[in-house]
Amino acid sequence: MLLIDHFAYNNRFTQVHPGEKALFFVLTMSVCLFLPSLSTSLAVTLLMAGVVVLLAGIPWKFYGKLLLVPGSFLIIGLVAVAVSVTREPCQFLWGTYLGDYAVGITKAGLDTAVNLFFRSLGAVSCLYFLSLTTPMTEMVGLLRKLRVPALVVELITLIYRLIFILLEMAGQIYTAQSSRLGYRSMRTGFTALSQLILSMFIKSYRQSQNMYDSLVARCYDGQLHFIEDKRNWSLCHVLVIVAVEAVLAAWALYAGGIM
Amino acid sequence: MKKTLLPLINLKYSTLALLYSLLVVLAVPENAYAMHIMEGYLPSTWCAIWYLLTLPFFILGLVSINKTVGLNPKMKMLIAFAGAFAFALSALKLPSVTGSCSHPTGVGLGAILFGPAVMAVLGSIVLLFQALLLAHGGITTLGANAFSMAVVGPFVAYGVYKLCRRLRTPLWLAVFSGAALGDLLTYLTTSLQLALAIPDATGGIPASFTKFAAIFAFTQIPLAVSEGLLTVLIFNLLYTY
Amino acid sequence: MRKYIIEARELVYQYPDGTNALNGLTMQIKEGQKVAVLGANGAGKSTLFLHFNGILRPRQGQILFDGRSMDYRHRSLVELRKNVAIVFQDPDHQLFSASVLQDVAFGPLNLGLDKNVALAKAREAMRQTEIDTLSSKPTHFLSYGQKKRVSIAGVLAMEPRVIIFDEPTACLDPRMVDKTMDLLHRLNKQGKTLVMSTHDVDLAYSWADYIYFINGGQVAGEGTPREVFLNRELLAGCGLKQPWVLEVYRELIDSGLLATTAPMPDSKETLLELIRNASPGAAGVKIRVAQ
Amino acid sequence: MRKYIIEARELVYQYPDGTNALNGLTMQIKEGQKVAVLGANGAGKSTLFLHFNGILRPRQGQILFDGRSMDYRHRSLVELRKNVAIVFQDPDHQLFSASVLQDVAFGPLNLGLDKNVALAKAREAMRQTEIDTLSSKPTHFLSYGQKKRVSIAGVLAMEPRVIIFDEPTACLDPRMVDKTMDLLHRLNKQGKTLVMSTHDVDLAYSWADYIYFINGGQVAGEGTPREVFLNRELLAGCGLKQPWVLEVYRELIDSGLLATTAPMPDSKETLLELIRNASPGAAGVKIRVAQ
Repeated sequence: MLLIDHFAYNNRFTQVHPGEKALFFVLTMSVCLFLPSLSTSLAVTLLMAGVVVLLAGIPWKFYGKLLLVPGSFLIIGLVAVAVSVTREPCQFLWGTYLGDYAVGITKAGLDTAVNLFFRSLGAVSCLYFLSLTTPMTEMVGLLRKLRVPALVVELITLIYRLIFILLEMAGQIYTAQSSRLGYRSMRTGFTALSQLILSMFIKSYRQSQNMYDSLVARCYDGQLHFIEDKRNWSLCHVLVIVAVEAVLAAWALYAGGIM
Repeated sequence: MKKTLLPLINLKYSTLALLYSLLVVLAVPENAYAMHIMEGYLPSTWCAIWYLLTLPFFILGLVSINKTVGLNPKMKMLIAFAGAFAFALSALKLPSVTGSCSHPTGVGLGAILFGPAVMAVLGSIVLLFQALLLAHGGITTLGANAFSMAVVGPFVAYGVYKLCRRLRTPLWLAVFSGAALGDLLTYLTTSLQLALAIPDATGGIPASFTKFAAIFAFTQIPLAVSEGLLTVLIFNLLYTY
Repeated sequence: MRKYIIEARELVYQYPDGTNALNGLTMQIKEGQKVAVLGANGAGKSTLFLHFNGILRPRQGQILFDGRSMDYRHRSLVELRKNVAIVFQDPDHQLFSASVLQDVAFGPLNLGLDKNVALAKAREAMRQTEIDTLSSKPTHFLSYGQKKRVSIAGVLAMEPRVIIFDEPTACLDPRMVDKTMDLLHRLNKQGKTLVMSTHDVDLAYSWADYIYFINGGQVAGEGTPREVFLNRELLAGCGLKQPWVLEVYRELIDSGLLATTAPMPDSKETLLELIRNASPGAAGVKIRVAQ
Repeated sequence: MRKYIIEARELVYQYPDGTNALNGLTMQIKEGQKVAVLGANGAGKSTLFLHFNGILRPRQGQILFDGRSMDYRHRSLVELRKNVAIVFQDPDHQLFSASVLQDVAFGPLNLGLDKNVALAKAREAMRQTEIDTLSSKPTHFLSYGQKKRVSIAGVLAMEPRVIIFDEPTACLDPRMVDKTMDLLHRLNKQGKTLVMSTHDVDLAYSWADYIYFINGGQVAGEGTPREVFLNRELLAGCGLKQPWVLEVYRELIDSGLLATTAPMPDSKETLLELIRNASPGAAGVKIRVAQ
């Protein structure tokens, strides 16, 4: 159902220590945010695309589609930032008048918008690297090591598992409804959808009760104890990561300077 | 030299951005207009500020959950289910027939059922999952998104609901107003966050806020209404059983 | 010869994560027949069924309904789903309305029928499945067996020509299994084509007119029950066993307790009758003849 | 005589909505036995099982473990749940973690064991259930059969003395049923007491040492498989059938193909052997003697 999740468990980095992946994510993201410039953003985007597609082995078609996911937000944002509305006369690269108001694109607005666009793309690439190569079960381990409160880690663990139970349930109900022509038209579709959500709500409530019983049957005392496979840091990996980040940071300083 | 080249480069990059936009429109027409600020959209300072502003509410929520669970241990499972439910709603690419697909957030329902503090925790976790599993929102912008969706939304929904109850309005109206206003305030907060981080080149923060709010209104006002209706439906059902 | 009502030609289907679910599967179902589809979990049965009413669309190959190839346009899909209905395995995920009547009427209402007509069809379906008394009950308070019957009624109310049952007897107690199989027999008598997947070789053996074995997304074997179940290699390859009726029959023949001319039994009842008729006297005669 | 490890005495339990689930049910389970509990859906089996490890508390009556009556204090509950474990029917209700290892180690960790000890126990349980290779896969990518095995491993890792299986073979394909039953045999060999509910009379007949029939929240009949399954009235009352092994055996005896002295078979294999040994020669001799 969730393909990002699928690839997180099926890529060439599954045996790499999650800490190393997190380190790479954090450092690259920092360069992207603290040393922002067009060329830095592009470099980060390309670096991450290379790592994810060539090294981790995620199909490039899927990665390409993924890059389009935040598209609608980006476009809206881009328009909002680039376009200015003003009463005062102003230097527009392109513009028109609507009554008293001038609507148009200023050079400053365009600069901001384009910078923003590529910074976002770079940052999103970092996020994708993390989510496509690091299974959630290992991220939970990381959170624990970062001293996130036990209750939060516990909720994350439970919610992550339950998400898939609910999605499967929703998928089955949706299929059953479609095969009885539930989404044939707007009108029937709305009825069917509200029924789906309602019945999912009731069923998930009941399932939460059942699951609680089954946990208690195994001596659950209100606290999850965690256990995980030991995995060793690889000095070689860390050195490569640090070297790559150093080059990246140097490039960022040279090309963009500190903002 | 850099200065003189910049407009040219920008032109090239603008074309790139435009090309990308075209691709988005062609390739993912059913793309949801999720109201999460995406990764990298806020500068680092604002990321930190919103994280810090969310933190006290998050801690308050943890304390509140601990208290609830202490009284009834079964509640932990139920709270987890509510979180998974909220996520599942946002992950379903549901009615391709109904045109634009809206994402009910479930924030209002959760706030009325569990209290707004609990939702600060639950909402933040759901946002984390949305960033990691659905590529909606981001890690650096998690603080900002949590503030609008998991703090402002629930507290407004809860406050409006309580106020309506005190004014002795019918239950359905209280639930509806709570859920719908919660959604509206969430989206206004998001617009404000964006405006603060990216002021308009000529009109500053107010102009920027007006622009963002106006653009998002197209998707967010219908969503607020449908969210209100759906919450009423679920609430009625809960009362029946 | 009866014509084919559903045909699947060289279906290939891949899940989004890249695993192949169907690998060039070809199947032909004659109108009015009772067809059983057997295979291990994950062999591709459910995926196949979802192709039969257009929920899934094959990557390659085609589905033919009533001789016409599916084109997956809105109108054809509505037509197909009206005529080919699926009763899913888990009734919990098939019922989604507040009351039983509402759930059963869901399909007919979606067909765009008048409310009264739809309700009448729903009531008739509930009569056939013997759940008339449950009409106003909320669906989530029903027992498992009741839910199963409601889910069948919801499909019957659409009056489809083909009904597909995904493991209709799973998790039911023996009495409910009998009732369900009775219902299936009655539906077939009314002229409906039935397709059923099951893990129960004994049930399939005595129920089906025709049997398909599915393995790895392909048809591993097909034929009438008596043909396919004699092929032990095929059975072992699909992780299935011989029906016990056949096993006992063969043992009886091999050990000479039954004459080699005794016809192959098609159910427990005929086997028991064979044994009854082969009473000592008869057996004695045969032995003497043989000696 | 072996002592009783679990006793239920006159249990009465009412659901919150007022329906009676158990009506004075009394049951005694001997240590090391394999006990099958049969009954229609809704007869009260699952409710009974939830009493066996203290999830539900009876309104009247009592549960005894190892001869001591349950007092439902925290310490006794932990003690009981450590020793009596349930494998629930739907593995999705039992698996709470996406990490298989985490889920299997859940029980031992709750018992307060050291992490390394818990890890060792989890690994041993995963070895026994043959899921060692799944350890790094998330729960939601597993097939139904694999989930089932993980849920069994999670219970084994606690090393309970009694394991209760709620319909362990439901929805599994024949190959997985065999594997599961093999595992159950091995566990019993290790000295564990096993209680299983099932709808499959054939399975119960050849597997169980002792059988309980439940009907309407009460014990409707009990005894060894050969005793209880001969009582046709009792079977009909509980909505159950005779195992086919018995039916065929009786028919063979009645028609004289088998000598009346032939021992009652306890499984398909022994029945087939009986038939094989009653080959024409032997039958011929018997017939002559009889005449």
